[in-house]
Amino acid sequence: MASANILKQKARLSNSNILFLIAAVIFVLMYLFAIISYPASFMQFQTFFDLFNLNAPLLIMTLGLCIVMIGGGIDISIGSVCGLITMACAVYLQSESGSIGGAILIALGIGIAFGILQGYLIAYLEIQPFIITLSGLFLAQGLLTTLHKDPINVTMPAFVRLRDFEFVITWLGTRNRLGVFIPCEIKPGTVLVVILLVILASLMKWSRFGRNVYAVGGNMHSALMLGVNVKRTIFITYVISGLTAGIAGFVYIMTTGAGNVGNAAGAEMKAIASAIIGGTLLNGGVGNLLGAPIGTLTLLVINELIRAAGVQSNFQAMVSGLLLYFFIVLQSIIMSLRDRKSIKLTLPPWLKLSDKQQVPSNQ
Amino acid sequence: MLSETILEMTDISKSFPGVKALDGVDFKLRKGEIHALMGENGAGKSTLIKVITGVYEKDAGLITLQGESIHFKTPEEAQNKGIGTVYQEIMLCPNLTVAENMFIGRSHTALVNWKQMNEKAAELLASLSIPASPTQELSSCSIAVQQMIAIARAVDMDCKILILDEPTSSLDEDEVHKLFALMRQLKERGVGIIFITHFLEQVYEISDMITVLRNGKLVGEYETSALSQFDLIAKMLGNELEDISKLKKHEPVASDSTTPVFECIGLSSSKGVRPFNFTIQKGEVNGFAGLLGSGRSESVRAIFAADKVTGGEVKIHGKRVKIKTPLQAIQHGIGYLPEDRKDDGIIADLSVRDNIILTLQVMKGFFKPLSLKQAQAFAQEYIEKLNIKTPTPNTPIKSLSGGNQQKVILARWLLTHPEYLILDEPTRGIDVGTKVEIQKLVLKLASEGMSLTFISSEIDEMLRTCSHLIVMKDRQIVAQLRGTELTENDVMNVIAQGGKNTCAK
Amino acid sequence: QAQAETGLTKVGIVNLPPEESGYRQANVEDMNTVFSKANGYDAKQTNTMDNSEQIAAAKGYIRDGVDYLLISAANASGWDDTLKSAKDAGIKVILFDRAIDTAPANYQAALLSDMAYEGKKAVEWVLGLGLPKINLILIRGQMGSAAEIGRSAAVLEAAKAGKLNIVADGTGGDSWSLEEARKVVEAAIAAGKDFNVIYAQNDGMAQGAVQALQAAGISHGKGGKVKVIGFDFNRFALRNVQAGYWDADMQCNPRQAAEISKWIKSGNIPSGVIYQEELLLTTETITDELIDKWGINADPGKGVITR
Amino acid sequence: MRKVIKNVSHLVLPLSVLTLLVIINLIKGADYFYITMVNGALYGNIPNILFGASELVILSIGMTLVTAASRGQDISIGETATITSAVFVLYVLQAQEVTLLTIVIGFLLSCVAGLLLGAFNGTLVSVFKVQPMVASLILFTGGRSIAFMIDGKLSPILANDLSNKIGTVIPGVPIQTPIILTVLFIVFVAVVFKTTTLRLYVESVGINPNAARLNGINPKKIIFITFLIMGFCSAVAGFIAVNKAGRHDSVNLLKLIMMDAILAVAIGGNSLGGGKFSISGSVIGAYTIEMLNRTLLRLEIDPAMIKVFKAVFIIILMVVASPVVRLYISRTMDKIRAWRSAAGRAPIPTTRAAGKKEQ
Ligand SMILES: Nc1ncnc2c1ncn2[C@@H]1O[C@H](COP(=O)(O)OP(=O)(O)OP(=O)(O)O)[C@@H](O)[C@H]1O
Ligand SMILES: Nc1ncnc2c1ncn2[C@@H]1O[C@H](COP(=O)(O)OP(=O)(O)OP(=O)(O)O)[C@@H](O)[C@H]1O
Ligand SMILES: [Mg+2]
Ligand SMILES: [Mg+2]
Repeated sequence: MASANILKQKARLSNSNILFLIAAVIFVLMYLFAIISYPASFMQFQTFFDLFNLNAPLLIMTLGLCIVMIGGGIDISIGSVCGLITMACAVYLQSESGSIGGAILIALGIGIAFGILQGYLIAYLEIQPFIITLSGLFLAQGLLTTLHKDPINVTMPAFVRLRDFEFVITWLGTRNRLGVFIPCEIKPGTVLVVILLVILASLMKWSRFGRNVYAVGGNMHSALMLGVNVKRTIFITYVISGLTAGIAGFVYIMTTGAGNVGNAAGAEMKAIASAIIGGTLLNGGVGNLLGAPIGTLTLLVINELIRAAGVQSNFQAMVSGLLLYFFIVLQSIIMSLRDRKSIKLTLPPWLKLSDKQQVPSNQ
Repeated sequence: MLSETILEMTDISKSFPGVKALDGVDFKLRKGEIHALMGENGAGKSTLIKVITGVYEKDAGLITLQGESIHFKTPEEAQNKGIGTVYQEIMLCPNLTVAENMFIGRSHTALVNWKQMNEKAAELLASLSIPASPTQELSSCSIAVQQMIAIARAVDMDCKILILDEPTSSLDEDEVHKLFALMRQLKERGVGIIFITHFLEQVYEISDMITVLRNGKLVGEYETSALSQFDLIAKMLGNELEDISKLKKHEPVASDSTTPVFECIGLSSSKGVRPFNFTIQKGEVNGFAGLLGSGRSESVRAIFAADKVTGGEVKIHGKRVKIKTPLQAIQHGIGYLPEDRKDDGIIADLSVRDNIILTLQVMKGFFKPLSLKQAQAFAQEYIEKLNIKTPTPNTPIKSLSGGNQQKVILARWLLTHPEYLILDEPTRGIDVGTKVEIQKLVLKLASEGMSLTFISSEIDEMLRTCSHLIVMKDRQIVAQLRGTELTENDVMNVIAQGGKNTCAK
Repeated sequence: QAQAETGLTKVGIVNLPPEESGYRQANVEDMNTVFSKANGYDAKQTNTMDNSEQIAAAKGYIRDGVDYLLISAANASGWDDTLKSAKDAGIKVILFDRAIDTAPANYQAALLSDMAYEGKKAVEWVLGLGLPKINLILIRGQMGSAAEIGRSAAVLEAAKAGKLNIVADGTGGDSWSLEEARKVVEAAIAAGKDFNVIYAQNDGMAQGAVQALQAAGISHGKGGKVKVIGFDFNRFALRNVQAGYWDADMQCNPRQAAEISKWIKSGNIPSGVIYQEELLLTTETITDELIDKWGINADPGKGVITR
Repeated sequence: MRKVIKNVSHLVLPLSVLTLLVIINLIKGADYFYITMVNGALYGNIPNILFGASELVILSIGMTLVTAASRGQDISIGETATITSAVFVLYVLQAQEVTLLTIVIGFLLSCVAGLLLGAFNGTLVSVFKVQPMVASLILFTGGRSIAFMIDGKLSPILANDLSNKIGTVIPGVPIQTPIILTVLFIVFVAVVFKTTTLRLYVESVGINPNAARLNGINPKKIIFITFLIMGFCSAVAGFIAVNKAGRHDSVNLLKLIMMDAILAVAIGGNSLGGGKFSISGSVIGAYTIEMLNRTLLRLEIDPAMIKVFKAVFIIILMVVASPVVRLYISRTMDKIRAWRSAAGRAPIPTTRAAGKKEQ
């Protein structure tokens, strides 16, 4: 009788949602700033679509990585696995027996194989993920050079057609330097990004597995006690991340049409940065898949800003670091203001990913 | 009278490095029975539970569930077989919502139906009148609420066996009664319940059978009605306990007119306590009384600057001082034993020794490390003084039983010899014997001139030790009661009336 | 068009970042100094190692409507689409330093370093040393990089033909690391390998190899037991050659900007691929003028050797 | 004996990994430990390993502390070292005559630079609560171009006699200078740990910052300090590296070394999630990595495949040393013993396997 009325309910946003919200708002502000400062470049829709068209592999990898990170792990092998896959596909497609279906199978197969191997070692043998996925990174890079080290341009006609395929939006576009109208183009990879985003975000939100990942990332020991199959959950997160690396690998070669040692090199660092900027914590348990692409886009817009501003070569890296710095500090200041309750942030219910409708507690 | 056995454990043994936590223990649970598991801190109760549910693998022995031999490898398997458990350290996921915490690991459908889950959770919360919303993140709930949620979760399971390891340690009387009503219902349904607690009254109120463990060995199984409280204690401790009623309060050494050791005026903190005034004299023991969530902990946290202090001034021996961080509080001779042992108290992976000397070390300073020998000596001294059960001072504190961890934290503060020591629920999860020891210790320290604040969810404990009770309601001090002859009724009355008058007896 | 407004020629340069190598530092600097406002250019340069970022930058320049697009590609492939839209917009594309694997019609001209040529020239020198038997330690750069492929090919070919013998085959890793190169040679020494030539695919790794020889007390350079060749024409390397501490260095010329600028200014842009002439200098052929003219990076001064 | 075993129990992982590597090397050839004198200095595999690993050892010490306190890793250490050594070179090269004093002042200046950079990362992590990997991502991105600017866009050469001695040997001293410097550094660190409460503070903060704060430790300050130490370690590593190379190379100096440093910390048996740490473990881990790299060369693996072998080696080593496999082995041993004693042989005392799931 006594305690029920003591406390009013605080409708507080969960960390996952707040971080996502911050990332989204800052991104939008940054894009607006970019449009105002460099309208020539940013007013064009193609600029926006190209962010996706050209970076679909990175976006896809980030999604898988995000899931691993929410589960409290890390996967730094993804970039190299993606690179390995482009080479494997290229070698296969250029061979006598090459076919697109086969290449897709190879891509997914390699990705999943890496996922299974790493997932098993991390989940069931309890070895630290950093060590294992760093070995995975070495393994993929080594296999790549062992397999083939010169660049291969795939010339198989069917594949070239696939590579050049794009959805054209005829009513949207811009005029180029000579005044010719260029319609907007969307690559299949972009469509795939959207599809995967929807699937994986739903998976994390509405599947038992997804919730288990959050539980394991939040507190592995508690999750175990609550009856979550911790090992299997961790295992699956790595398999998913392997799978997305596989898909990313295929999308990569579908975009560039070539196998090359340098493909997707260093993508893991970018993916980690994207995930974190998008509001996923490295410690696990907090994150939002919708934030992942926002993180990536933020990094990419920073690049485009630097280009459009014509920053001098030697300062580009510094400026990019500086912009990153502002972004990060801003994010952190907003977080701490919110902890001090000096500002209130709420998210429209349809955007909330981890706590859905407010069911009033009937007291 | 005795019905069919559902769980039988024979000759269970389990060792950890340096301790034999269980040594040939037998245990039997019958259908529709509430079976209390009793024993001192470190007797092996929690270990026995964890052996059943597959958290630990037993070294030897046999467990049968309804005649079928079982060997769980993970808690998940135990749960699937109809064993619901609330562990001593609340085991929930802080980053999930309340509803999720109640249902995670239980459903076997691939998809989560949020709407249905939230509704079910809301129902369950309402039926137990737990003041939490299903969609709230768990980390924003107080420990008591978390504990209730853990219980709700276990109770809701369609289980054959329910295991409750000290579920009542942070609940107030009301909640305890609700819980008991629920346990009785389940009992009717034929669920076997294992119940661990250090509150003897609760044992006598609810249980049918008692099994007593001592030092990892089985002492015996008794029918509750046939075992007197005195005998039970004797069985648990292996010797007889002094009469608690002999405890006598000491009046403050100095009279009220002298400057108080500690005084605060209009103190408030970021956690939302209303500005409050408060003084304590040399050698005085006072206490904060109030219901769950009334802001007792928050007030003392504000005194210690454990939360961000947002206003008010503090005087020590009449001199204004600035206390903005716990370090400053410590340097001004204030000590604080937090209520949340796991999150605020222990440094889990560090040894018992390091946990004991931690604060002393901080006071000594960065460039004056204690030598290993000194540290060892201090640790040894307090391990003996407080009778802490640990294989060695070098053992990580996390492998101690809950009660013994609490004693380590207490030792940590005693070692710093504070002028003013705040104890927030120091007796939580502590066995009867030690509880008395702690109360005696409090009085002894006071008689030596230390000022103490003693908070306990058991009012009689406070009545026995405190000569000044500060009653809180809705995060506000509503009354200050003084006098050596306070009774529980006085306090309850004040709380019920909302404390319009400040009376002194 | 753009030229009309400002009087400056608008140029977009897509290049690798200076962080990539000493060669690239010089290359980027060269581009910056030649394509400056003072020389009548309105140039922007984007430096990134990532293929998709490079393509994004190129597309950005196309949208900006530059007059010339200069590209040194991180990856040889994946550019077709971009090059076509440049062509559609009437932008002249000139490739520099690195080739792109595409139809020659897709770009105007290419001024390239020929890594295979460098390798061939260096191996010729090795074969021409007149050693009774060539036991060579091959220290490669980043596996699969254009330079590594080109510079290794000639050695591997010669080994296959039985003209020389590779006793140890190692790599300086992804960072062309001095330390790693040193380890390769140390391992060969520890294994008791008999070798008389070190073929290190850049100057830094050659330096690491020489450090290993020094520590093991093995003589090298002019009159020494082991002949050492490096690549890139860092001035410190050339000084080492001059002092007879090393034996030879093969050029990889990062200065394409002046030539390209000449083309643009004259309005007479050749079409197709043009390779830059590159030098190999030995203790005999090296001179102060050549060091001054062709060397890159800091000059330690005459007679100063690095260890 | 028992006591010794107890004291090294946290080193089981790194030591067993190291032992495995030694065994592999000895199988390949018994001459592995041979040491000779060349030009008055010791020469052989062991001195080479000690020499080669100097920077990594120093960096992994700093990394251990950062990891322990902040529960994350600093990925900008290579870049920090590059900047600090650029400062060092800048100072030394402007001097008319390079004396010991010049070197010392240069070194001190580079330490100041290291501390500043450490403070930069540390502020982000402690005050702004940015995760260490992201905080250090900033310097990781921009660091090398800063160094490049300090270098005046050239790769300056450090061709003085003193630098030479620091990078190689001092005549008359039979041990290479970087090895001596590393040992001195380790001793210095040991003294710091002996005379301060750093370990207790860092571990407390890493395990439970809340509790640490309530006991008077300022977690922010401690995390900040670990980043300062990291900056100092980077400066020392950069100093050794640049003197070894004799040339400042803002492009490649200690590039990607953070991967190895983190790996060293992990192989050293430390959790990358922070908390209790073992410096000695990390140091052994660092030497292990150096040894692994050299073992691969000793086995004469095709350079195209060298990373494959490196990966396979690490995986095998980690699997063999993983807690699960160790537990399994000790269980099996127990069973064999039980079976043997049941078969009537002399009873052998059993070692009991510890509870497996309790962390
Ligand atoms: N994971 C562990 N590692 C090592 N020792 C342990 C571990 N868990 C428990 N112990 C030891 O086993 C003994 C029994 O502990 P247990 O937690 O079962 O006691 P308990 O009866 O539940 O006590 P309390 O009433 O204080 O909770 C104690 O001595 C404890 O130190
Ligand atoms: N029933 C509750 N539901 C939700 N939040 C609660 C509840 N009780 C307490 N809290 C919150 O948790 C904190 C607990 O307050 P505090 O710990 O000071 O109370 P207390 O009187 O010490 O009670 P307790 O017995 O829980 O220690 C406060 O921030 C309060 O808002
Ligand atoms: Mg217990
Ligand atoms: Mg409380």
